Formats: sequence, structure tokens, C-alpha cells
Amino acid sequence: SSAEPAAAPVRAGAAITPRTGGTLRAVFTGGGATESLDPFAGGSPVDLVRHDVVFDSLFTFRGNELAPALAESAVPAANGRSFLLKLREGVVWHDGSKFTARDVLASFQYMSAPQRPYPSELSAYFDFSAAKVVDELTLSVPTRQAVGDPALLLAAFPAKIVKSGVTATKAIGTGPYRVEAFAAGRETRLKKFEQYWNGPAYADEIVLTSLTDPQAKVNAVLTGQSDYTADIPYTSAKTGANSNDLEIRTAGDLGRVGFGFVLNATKAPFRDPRARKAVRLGIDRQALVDSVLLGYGRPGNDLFGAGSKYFDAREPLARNVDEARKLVRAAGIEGATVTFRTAEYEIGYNASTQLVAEQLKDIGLTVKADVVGVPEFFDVKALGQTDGIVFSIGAIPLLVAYTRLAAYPTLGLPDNQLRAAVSTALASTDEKQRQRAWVSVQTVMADRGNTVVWGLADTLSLARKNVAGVEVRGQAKYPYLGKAGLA
Amino acid sequence: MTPLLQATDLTLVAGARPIVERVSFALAAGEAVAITGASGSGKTSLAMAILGHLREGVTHTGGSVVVDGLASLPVPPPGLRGGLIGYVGQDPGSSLNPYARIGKTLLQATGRRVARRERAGVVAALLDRVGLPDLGTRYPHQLSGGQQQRVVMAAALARDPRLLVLDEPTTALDLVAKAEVVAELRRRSVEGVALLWITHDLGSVRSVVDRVIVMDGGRVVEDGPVADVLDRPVSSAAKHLLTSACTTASTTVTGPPVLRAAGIVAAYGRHAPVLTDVGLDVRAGECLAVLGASGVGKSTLARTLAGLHRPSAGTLMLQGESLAWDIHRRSRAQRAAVQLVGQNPAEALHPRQTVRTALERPLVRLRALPQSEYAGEVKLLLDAVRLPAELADRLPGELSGGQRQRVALARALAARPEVIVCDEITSALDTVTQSDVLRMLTELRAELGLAIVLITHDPEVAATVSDRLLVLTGGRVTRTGPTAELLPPSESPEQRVRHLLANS
Amino acid sequence: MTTAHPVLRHVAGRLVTSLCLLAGLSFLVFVGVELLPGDPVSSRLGPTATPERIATIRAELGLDRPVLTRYGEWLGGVLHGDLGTSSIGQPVTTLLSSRIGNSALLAGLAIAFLVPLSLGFGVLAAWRRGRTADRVISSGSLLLVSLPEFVVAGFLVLVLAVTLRLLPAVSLVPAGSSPLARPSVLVLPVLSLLLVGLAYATRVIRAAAATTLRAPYIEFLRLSGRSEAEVIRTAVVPSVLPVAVQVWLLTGVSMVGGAVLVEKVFGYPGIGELLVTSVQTGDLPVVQALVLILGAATLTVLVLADLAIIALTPRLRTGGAA
Amino acid sequence: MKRLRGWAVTGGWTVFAVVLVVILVGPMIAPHTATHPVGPPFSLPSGNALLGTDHLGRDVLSRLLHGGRPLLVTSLAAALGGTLAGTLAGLLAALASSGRRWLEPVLMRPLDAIAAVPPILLLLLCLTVMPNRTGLILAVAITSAPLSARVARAAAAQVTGRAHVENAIARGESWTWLLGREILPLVAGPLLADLGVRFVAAVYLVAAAGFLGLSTSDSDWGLLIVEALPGAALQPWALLMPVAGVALLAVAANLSSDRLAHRSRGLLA
Ligand SMILES: Nc1ncnc2c1ncn2[C@@H]1O[C@H](COP(=O)(O)OP(=O)(O)OP(=O)(O)O)[C@@H](O)[C@H]1O
Ligand SMILES: Nc1ncnc2c1ncn2[C@@H]1O[C@H](COP(=O)(O)OP(=O)(O)OP(=O)(O)O)[C@@H](O)[C@H]1O
Ligand SMILES: [Mg+2]
Ligand SMILES: [Mg+2]
Repeated sequence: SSAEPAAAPVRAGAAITPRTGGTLRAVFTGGGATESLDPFAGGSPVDLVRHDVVFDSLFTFRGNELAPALAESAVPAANGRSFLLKLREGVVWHDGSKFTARDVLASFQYMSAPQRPYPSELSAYFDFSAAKVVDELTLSVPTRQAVGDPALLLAAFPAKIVKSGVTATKAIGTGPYRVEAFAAGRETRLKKFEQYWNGPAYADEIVLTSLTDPQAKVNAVLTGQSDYTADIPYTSAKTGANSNDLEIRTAGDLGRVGFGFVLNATKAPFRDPRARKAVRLGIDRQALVDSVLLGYGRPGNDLFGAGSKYFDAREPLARNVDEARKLVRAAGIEGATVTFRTAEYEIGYNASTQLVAEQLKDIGLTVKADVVGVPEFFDVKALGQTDGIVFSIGAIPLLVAYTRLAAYPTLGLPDNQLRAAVSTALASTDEKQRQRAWVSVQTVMADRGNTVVWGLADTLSLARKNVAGVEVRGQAKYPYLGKAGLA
Repeated sequence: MTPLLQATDLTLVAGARPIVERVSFALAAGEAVAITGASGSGKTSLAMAILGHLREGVTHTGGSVVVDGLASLPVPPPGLRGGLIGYVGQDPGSSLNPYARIGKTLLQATGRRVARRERAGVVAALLDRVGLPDLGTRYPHQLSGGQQQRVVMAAALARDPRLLVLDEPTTALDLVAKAEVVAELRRRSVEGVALLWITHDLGSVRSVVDRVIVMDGGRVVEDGPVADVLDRPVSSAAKHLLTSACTTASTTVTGPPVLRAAGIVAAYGRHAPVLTDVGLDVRAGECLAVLGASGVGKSTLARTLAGLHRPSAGTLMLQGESLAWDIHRRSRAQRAAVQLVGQNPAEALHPRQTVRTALERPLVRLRALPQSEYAGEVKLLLDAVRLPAELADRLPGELSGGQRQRVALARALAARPEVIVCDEITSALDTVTQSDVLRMLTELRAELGLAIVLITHDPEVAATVSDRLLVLTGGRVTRTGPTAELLPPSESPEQRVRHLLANS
Repeated sequence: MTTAHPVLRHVAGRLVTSLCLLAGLSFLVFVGVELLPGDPVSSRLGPTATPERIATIRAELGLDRPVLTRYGEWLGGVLHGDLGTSSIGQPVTTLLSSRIGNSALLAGLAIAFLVPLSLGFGVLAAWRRGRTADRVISSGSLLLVSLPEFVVAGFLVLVLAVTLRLLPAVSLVPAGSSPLARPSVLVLPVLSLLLVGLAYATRVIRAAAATTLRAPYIEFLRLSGRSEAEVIRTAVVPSVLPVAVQVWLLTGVSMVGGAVLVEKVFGYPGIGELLVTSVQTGDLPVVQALVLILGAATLTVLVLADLAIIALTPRLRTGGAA
Repeated sequence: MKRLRGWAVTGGWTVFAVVLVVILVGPMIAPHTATHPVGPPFSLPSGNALLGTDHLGRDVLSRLLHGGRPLLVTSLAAALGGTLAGTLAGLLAALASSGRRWLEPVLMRPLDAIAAVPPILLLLLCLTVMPNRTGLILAVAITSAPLSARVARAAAAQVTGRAHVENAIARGESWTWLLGREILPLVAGPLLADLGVRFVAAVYLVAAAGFLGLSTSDSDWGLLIVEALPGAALQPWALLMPVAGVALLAVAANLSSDRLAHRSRGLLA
């Protein structure tokens, strides 16, 4: 049957290493005219890919582990109310000048200014206005609340370091590539920066192309106009590549995105934990994976953050319609109608809502899909009135995932034990204690939580076989190309 | 010698009704033949068949037409039209391409490329042949009826065809213009061009044609040398046609005028005025004839009175009360009171509405008649204009030219007007029908006090039916007075016109 | 006395009316976009933003002030040639400048082919009414009309680009150059736009020409021996032009701002997609500027279209209808 | 040849009738519901699903059978409404050029203003004020009215000066008669062609509205097409069948309206 994938996707060019030289052409989803060279302005995948190779962060992820980048360490004070940031020596900017602590201080202030279209959320944790330069390569930064692992936050939120006193749109960074030409919504040409602190990159040149239509991205590679594209639709993957030269790759376990729903636990019927549990038991995870993800993924265990550190990889619940019906009856909501809010914010949101609505008919719940347009999806007022909302979270640190959910009054779970455990996980400077806190958080969520994560979706890319060195650091949709090139 | 044109047993039917029945005749090269016959006798249908064309709804069921050895039916051979046969249709108003200027139409009619520099000259020369000034830059709708007709004639002559098929080509022409056209055709005939000339006006073709064919009910009832047929007709149809009957004693009507216009100045766009200070009045039961050369502004005057053309100055009174120039500002009674029968009957009828609809609408809009009486009234109206009742359910395209003209007249009568403005309403009618219609109008004058403004180029008609006369020259009224004084019965038509125009 | 005079007066009057319309329109749209669901700030920040932050940023951007005040400021800016700043901080003028040219190029090319082709096919079909040529053209155009442009575009890409590799699948235009520098990237987008517009224009022109062909003067022209080519050229074509021009001009206008799907499928840098994304993300300054520019262009074209009716209809041209 | 033409026309009517019947009784004869998955997604035609399944494993045939009615109700209503309103305005404007000159700008300027707003914006604005089927019909109708109006006016301008129209005006005929009986029959051809195109455009605008979260039904044919597009290579039937449905409807409607125009000599030229 056509439900089987055409060919199992391969792991990203693991066996081959890139050679030095050549031009790598890659296509990513663009943001049209809203693209920007300013790392705190452009927010589309192609922007993020570009920011990643032009600018550096203080810390980054390698897989789900933290790795130092422009910073060497961030040592918190014992009470967690400040930390000392030690910077790397010998880093130079694209214009040849030396990188210093003053640049970092200026960047902190720039990124947290509310005029930025995407101001960094770090200012919720750190008091950048009171940060001080200690010496050429050291800063001291006070925090607004106790933070046990500041490096994690500095890596998790966008915190690219821009040069002090230079407009960010000039795109002078410290990264492995510098901008040669840029046209919003069309193309960026990047040239290798020979003085990169981590050793020069492989490809001499990278051409990033922006397209918005998923099929167009695939076509660009199929017809040889480009070498690589990430985040291709499952239908394209299933159709397969038309040449032996190309392959479909998967980002692997760490690059999966959790797809699911968040139930509104602040009002009936999902105020009742039995009702929430009934939904978890009522859905058919495998069917959803087979339909919405066309089999490219695996069932989820209702917890967000798969692939990140501290994740509780327990077994998914099996579908149990009888049990679910019993719970529905016990909660006194048999035959009730609930609304699930959805928009095609990501491919598959509307489809999964429609399918879940069909599946929950079996347990005596009528789900009314409230399909809205993308721009109004996160309308706070509307979120408060709906009973459930379709949601997805990729492999981001649990801390970020749970703070994001808690930020919306109707998405967070009103549970004291949970709240306490999350604060501990944030504040504690002790690794063991943090780990225990995360176990506790996820136990609560698994037991009586309001998230229904039915599947972990693969992120697929289409590449010429000689494209090598594409790394996933954080989200697989916007991979890191600093080490990529042609073999 | 084989004839240039040979029709053998030609039969055309519309529906089940034959409209041309077993017609046979021949035409030698250089010969000139007139075809005449009552309105609706099949003349136009025959002419079109010679050109290899059948109107929609007409089928060719038997016989043949051979022109210069080539059969025109069912499909005309290339070169037949235009090159071999030049054609002037019965309806000049709807014959000209409304999107092309006259000059362009004429240049095309020459059938050859004319160098840019010579174009204006060629056009002027073609127009001059039919007695027209240089109207090359005008569009057809900017011409008077007579001018359109002569343009069509000029186009037919432009290519020197060997046979000219002319379908009533002089109906809209005054005597002077007609004389010019006839003279031109006589020249052609002498040069060896064969003529097939459909006409009701046998008097003026007499000097041109050699033979006359008389048609009746689709058949040829008489075919012989011109003198024989005109002077010693054998068939009853021919006898009938040739005894021009209508004579009505002109009277002097007194009383206040029904319609009185004064000081009319009318122009088209920014051109110089067509009418200057024109005034007229007409009393109940009176017939006022408006006489004037082609293009002098007669139709403009008619349209102005009817509220369809806005004059730039002038006053108008109906029954002593002021009447608005703009039709939109006239009341229902006023609209009914003044009716116009336009010059171009082909355009006056909606191509997709039956005769019945055309006649019923005025009953609906202008006369509060119960619906049950419509059918009877339609019958009466058709009868008044001598049309058979079965015509009621036909579309205008299925009527002959004279039939259309009479439908338009009947439509105007349907409104029960007090004044009827008739713009050349008898031009397409044979003498019999013409006198019938004119007699009918005269009766209406007497019975209902209908006032008539009769626009005509034919002094004969004016002399026969009108009480008073108004002569337009150069856009002004140059003579006005009782008909009997201005057109003494003792003078011949030509004399009368010369006389009239010379005095103005 | 020149005949152009009343026409000039008419045009002047129409332009003044158009300016008023444009002003009214911009106000309505300003207020209207305000009413659209979704909020510019929250839709831009996406799911990572907390409600408090959204509120702060709204205040920072001045979005909490009355609409009238903001409209007044915007209008003042426009009168000084300043179209404002987009929500990500770029001047709208620079954002639009190259894209408007690209869109106009696409539409212009499509129209340049559309005009002769639709006229040719439409008149041919009417002339051969009921015959094979008509059947082919009529059913072909009907079929094309029934297909949405994204299906047509997708099909063209599949056949001409992916399978046959004749043309580029996406319109990659190097930064800093114009699509004209690589004409091959224009072929498929132009073709897609053309096919859809062509089907429509052909149908309307066919119908108009068929009506003309039944007019008595056509019968007479034929009877007097004019060749069919002459009849078509001098009588049929002029009679369909007034209607055809409306269709061409309005199709052209809609191609400038409405080629969203085609731009998307080919990644062509035009304004159609910009408009849609700006509407969806509530980027008011960009929407405003686009509506203003497209509106001005449309109204100008409409005035031209009206003049075309007058110029191409003899009765109106000579009757001083202006 | 004549025989062949006759066949084509009969064929056109038959197809039209079949499509109409399918639309009317479709929901009753559908083997499954429009929403319930019956197999794996994108499966090709089989005994269980005669036309295969869509991206969610729902039966394409059943969705097709359920989706005809909303298509007709929404898209056809919108197209008819827009064309009617536009035509009326255009014809009136053309007619007014002889008498009431002021009427022309009153009718045409607002339509110009509408034409000057990008359709997508118009659609969104309408739907914000009236987020239901009526709003959608209204929105689509409004976007299509200006073009219809202009086509109608340009066509009518060619005939308004004719003597028979003048005569009708002179005898005080009502606007309805003047428009409906004097002018419309002579310009109906282009307007009918326009209507056909408006209908198809409406189908896809309605489908687009579905993606803005404003769908009025869950299996409108336009929606089926939009949904089937990404997987067209895997399951072409899911795309082809609704496309064929829309095309058939358009072709058949046009064939028969051509025929209608030909036959009813009293009504249409
Ligand atoms: N298409 C048609 N369908 C039905 N009847 C028609 C059609 N065309 C003409 N007729 C009828 O055929 C007869 C002959 O018409 P034709 O036009 O040949 O007459 P005519 O001799 O030219 O008359 P007139 O002098 O009035 O022009 C008329 O009675 C007319 O009503
Ligand atoms: N729309 C127009 N624009 C400009 N000139 C016109 C227009 N209509 C008519 N004319 C001119 O006005 C003059 C008067 O035309 P009108 O139709 O009143 O003449 P007429 O006396 O009825 O002639 P005929 O006997 O030939 O019908 C003519 O010279 C004609 O060329
Ligand atoms: Mg005749
Ligand atoms: Mg006249």
C-alpha cells in the first residue's frame, strides 16, 4: 500500500566529510520582505540559518549538550542571583577588529530593547541594565531571579552577539561566514571568513535561497537549482527523489518535533483530570502518526521536549476506548461538545485536529474544530475560551518548553507541585537537584498533565548526496551550516 | 451567346411558405433589367440568392442561379461577390460598418491597395460620383439617410463590377440626387455593365432599363421590354402596380395648431448647426409636408420634435402648452401625443422582438388598454398598414423592407398620437401599398383629427397628400405655404423641384 | 476649437474623483485592517511571547493610540513621500521599490502575450463557430478556466521543469539583479498567469465577436465581396475591442497585486505575496502602502479603460459623450 | 458533422444532468461519511474506497458526493450575485449616458473603489464583519462585481444609441424593460461567458477562504482540490476527480447555455 515510505530516509551524511572549497546552495523557508540581517529582527527559518553562521552566540547546543562558543564559561554565584561570564580570547569580527566584553554588554542591551521585533526573552531572567564589564574578557551579570544554569538560557534563547556601535543590519559578526550580498525574500550570498576563531569553514561560499512554498523548495533541489533543503513535506518524501544523485535525510531522534494538543485545565470539562486522561486514552497515536506524518515519526508519550536533556522517555499510552469512556462517564461529560482551536500554523495542525475529532467520537466526546487563520491563532482572549489548542514543540530545553506553556494562563497547568518543581529546576545550581526537579515535573505532567503529545515528527531534508556536515543544533528546521560543504 | 445571369426554376422557401417560386429569367451582359413588384413579393430574396446568400430561415429547395457560368448556390464561388457582382442593399442604414469611417469603407470597396497620399483623393472622387461632398472622415451614424444610401452606391461602383444588383437604391434620395445616381448608372450601363435594378419607381428607371420583370407572391408574372410592360401590362399585378391611384383633395384646415415649434437651432456636437431658426406649426387634421434635399436636416428636425435630439435653442408647444425638448421630461400623455416614425426601419425594430411585441408595447405603456384587447388591436394595426395578420409572430429579420417600414408606422399609430412625424415612411413601398398607406393616413386625419408632419423628398407624395408645405434649404425654412400654391399640379415633378429650390 | 477639450475636462474630473476615492479608500482600509482578527504584535512574536510582553510592545509601537491619530500621522507622512516603517523597522519605500517593478514586469509580459492571443483565439472561435477550431478553443479555454492557477502552475512545473528540465522550476533571481537578467526564470510564471487570463479573455471575446458576426452590416460586407480577413479586421475586431480592453486592463491590474499563488509557487519576488503576508501578520504600514499604490494604479487604469470605451465606440466618440 | 454536433450537445446536456443529479442525491448515496477515515492516507482506488483516500485516509468518493451541494450553494450563489449586481450596474450606467448622466458616476465610482482594493483584503474584511456563509457569498460577489459591470457597460455602450432603444425610451419603458428586453438580449453572450468564469473563480475563492479558517463546509470541491494538491503525486485521483467535477460543471453549463442562447431566439442574440 502507499502508506509505506518510498525509501527509508537516511541519517544526515554521517559517513562523509566535506572538502574545502566550492559553493553550497541551500533553500530554506523564507519570510519574504520581512527577512532581515539583524539577528533580532528576521525570524523565518532562512533568517535563523543565516544568523547562525554570521553571528555567534555565547553558548550553543551540540546535540542536547551545551557547548561554549564566544563564552568559555558562565559561573553562577552560590545564590544564583548573578553570574560571571568569561569570554573567549582571540576572536575577531568580520571587519578585523577585536571582540571584547564591551561588545557583549552592548549586545545584551540591544537584544533586550523592546523596539526589536524579536526582543530576547533573556531580560526576563537577567538584569542587563546592571551588567558590568569586569575586564576585557569578563562580565558580571545580575539576575532578576535565581538562575542555576545561566549558560543553558544563553544558549536556548536567541542571543547573537553583535558588534558594539555598528548597526546590526550591517551584519558584522564573528561567525564562519560573512555576508556578501543580501536581498530579503530572495537570496543571501555568504563568503567564508578566514579568521574564524574555530578554524575556517569548508565551503568557500554559501548561497541561501528563500522560498515560501514547500513544494517549490523541493523542486529547486529536484531540478538542480539547489543542493539542499530542510523541512520538506512528507508527501514529497514519500514521492521520493527523481535521481540517484539525491537522497532524503532525517534529522534523527534529536531533531523530532512533538505534535499534540494542550487542554485548557482552567475550566470545565478539562479542569477534571479524568477528562484529560480520557482524551489521552481515547486517541489513536499510531493512526495519527500514519496519517498526519505519513509514518515519518513515532507515537509520543504526552510530554513535550523529546530529545532534550532530562526528558522522560516513558512508553506512550496505548489506546483504550473502554477505559476512556468510563472516565468520560465518571467526569460526567458524556456527549459533551468541546472546541479545539487550530490553524495551519504548521503543516498537519488542521489535519490532526480533524482526525482527533473523529477518534474522540468513539469515547463520547464531540470535538468541534475551530479553524482560524494563522495570524489570529495565538489571540490570548480566544485561547482563554477554547477547550483545547493544537500545539507543537521541538527539541528545546525543558525549561523553555515549560515556561512557554506557563506564560499563557490557559495553557499552563494550575498545579502547585508542578510550579514548585519548575522553579527549583530553574534556580538550583546543583545538577543533581535540577535533574530530580525535572523528574518531578514530568511525573506530574504524565499523571495529571494537560498536554497530549501524540507524535514525534521527523524533520526531513532533501539533499544532493555530496552535501556533508549539516548539523542540527536545536531545531532541525534550521540546521547549522557553519561546518557544511560539498564532499 | 450565353447570358451573364441565368436563373432557372429558382425556388426559395421560408418555413413551408415559398417566397420565391420557380423563378426563371436571363440577363445578358450589358443588359439593364428592372424588377418590380408589391412589397413582400420576393425581390430582395431573389437578389440575395443571385449573390449566393440566403437569409436565416430561408432555404433553397430547387432551381439554380448561374452567373458567368458559375452557380451561386449553395456556396458562392470566389470572386462572384464584389468582383463580378456589385451590390447595393435595401437598407443603407444597417449596411455600413459602424466602426469604420466612410473613407475607409470606400477604400476597401476598391479592392486594391491605395497609396497613403492618394487616399483622400480617391475617396473624394468616389463620393463625387454619387454627388456627395467629401464626407470621408465621418462615421455612418453621422450621415443622413440619403447620404448613407449614396455611400453604399459609391462602394458598389468602386470596383467596376460586370453586374450591378441594386435593391431599391434611390429610395432615400431627392429628385436631384436621384437624377445624378440614375445618370451615373446609365453611363455604366452604356459602358456594358449589366444592371438588375429592383425598384418601385418605374418612372425614373424607364430611361435606363431595357426590360421589366414584375414579381408577385414570389413568382415572375411578367417579363418583357420596358415599353410593353409599362404601357401595355398584361398581368393583373402589373396593371395594379401601374395605376397609381392616390389623389386626395387638399383642404384648408383651420383652428389652433396642435404642435408649434419656433426658433429651432440644432447641431451635432461641435459641428456647425444643421438647423437654424426653423419653426413650424401643424393643426389638427392637417398634413404638413417637409420637403428638402438629402442631408438638409429633415431627419434632424423630426428627431428634435420627437424629443430625441436636443436643440440648442427653440421653443415647442403642444396643444398650446409648452412641451419639453427632452423626452425624459415629457409626461406619458405627451409622449403618446407626439410619435415619430424613423427613417431607418431596420434599426427601429428590435432584432429579437416579434412584430406583436413591438406593436403591443405602446399599448401597454401609452394606452391603458386591457390585456384582452391586445390581440384584436394588433390585428387592426396590421390591417391598417396592409400587412397580413400572420406576420405578427415574425422577427424583423424575417420581414421584407417594406413590411418593416409598415410595422414601424403601425407601432407609432398604436400610441394613438395627436401628431405623427413621418420620416420617409413610404420610400420602400410600391405604388399600390404606398397609396393605400397614404390613404389610410388621410382617413385618420379626417376621423381622429390626427396631425401629420410628413417628411419626404418626393414632391409627388407631398403634392398628393399634404395641405401645406415647408421647404428646407441649407438648414433654414425657405418657403412655406399651401401645397397647391407651391406645387401647382400643372408642373412636372422635375419642374416643381427646380422651381422650389431655385426660388429659395 | 479642438475636439480634445471635453475629453481633457472629463479626464481631469475623473482624476480628481479618483484622488478622493483613494483618500477615502485608504481611510477605510486603515480602519478595516484594524478590525481584522489577529494582532500584529502577537502574530509576529508567535507562541514564544507572553501576553505581558505583547502589551508592552504594543504600547512601545504606539498601537494603543486612537486610529484617527495614527491615520492622520500616516497621511501626513505619505504627503511628504514617506510611506512609513514596516513592523520590522525597514522603510516601506525601500521594501516595495524593487518588488513593484518585478510584479509590473510579470504582469506586463503576461498582458503583452494575452492581448494578441486572446484576440486571435476569441475571434477565430467566433468566426468558426460550431466548427472544429471553435470546439478546440472553446473547450480548451473552458477547461483552463476551470483549473485554478496553482494547479496550472504546478502542472507546468512538473512537466516543463521537473520532468523535462527545460526551464528553471523556481525563479531564483540573484541578489542585486533584476529578473530580466535571467529571462528564463520569467517563462513559467508568465506562462501560468497568461494561461489563466487567456482562457477568460478568449471566452469573453469569442462571445462578443459571435454577437457582432450576426449583425446585418456583416452580412452586407460579405455580400459586397469583402474578404473574410477584411470583415474580421475592420468590423469584428473593432466591435469587440471596447469589451476586450476592459478585460485586458482589469486582468492586468489583478495580475500585479493578485499573482500571489504564482509568486509563491515560483518564489518570484513580487508584491502579491508581500501583500498577503503583510495582511496576515498585520504589518499595517506595508498593507497601507500597498493598498495606496495598487489602488492608485487601479484607478488610473480604470480611467484609461473608460476612455477606451469612448475612444473605441464611434457613437460615443463623436457624440461628445465625454 | 451535423450528427456529431447533435451528439456533442446531447452529451453536454447528459453530463450536466448527471453532475447535477450527483450533486443533489450525492449525500444519500455516499458509501461513507465525509469525515471518517476509512483507510491509510493517499491509498489508491480499491474496493473499499473506489476513488482512493485523501491525506487523512478519508474516502474521496464520499467527500466528493457530499461536497457538491455546498459548492453549488456558495460558489454559484456568489457568482450569480456578483454577476447580476455588476451587470445591472454596468447596463444602467450605459443606458444612463443618454439621459441621466449623473447616474453613471453614482453607479461606477463605488465599483471602481471596490476594484481598487486587493481582493484578498476585501475577502478578509467582509468575513471579519460577517464570519459566516452569507459573508463569504457577499465577499466573493463583491470582488467579482466590478469586472462584470465593466464588461456589461462596454458591451451595452455599443447598442444603447440604436433607434429601437431610443424608441423604447421615448414610449416611457421602465428600466427593467429597457435593460432586460432591449439591451440584455443583444449583449448576453459576453455576459454569460463572464458568468461562467466568475463561477469558477468563486469556487477557488471559497476554497481559499477555507484556508483562512473560514470554511463553510468540510468537503466543498474547491477545498478538496486545495487539500489534495500536496499529495497529487501520491494519489492523483483525489485531485483529478474534484477538478473534473468543477470543470464538467463549467463545461456542461456553458454548452447548454450556448445552446439555450441559440434556441430561444426571442431572448438572446
Ligand atoms: N427569413 C425569413 N423568414 C421568413 N420569411 C421571410 C424571411 N425573409 C423574408 N421573408 C418573407 O418573404 C417574403 C419576401 O421577402 P422579400 O424581402 O424578398 O420581399 P421584397 O420583395 O424585397 O419586399 P419589399 O419591397 O418590401 O422589400 C416576405 O413576405 C417576407 O415576409
Ligand atoms: N451624428 C451626426 N454628427 C454629425 N453630423 C451629422 C450627424 N447626423 C447627421 N449629420 C449631418 O447633418 C445633416 C442633416 O442630417 P439629416 O439626417 O437631418 O438629413 P436629412 O435631411 O434627413 O437627409 P436625408 O434626406 O438624406 O435623410 C447631414 O448633412 C448629415 O451629414
Ligand atoms: Mg426588399
Ligand atoms: Mg433623413
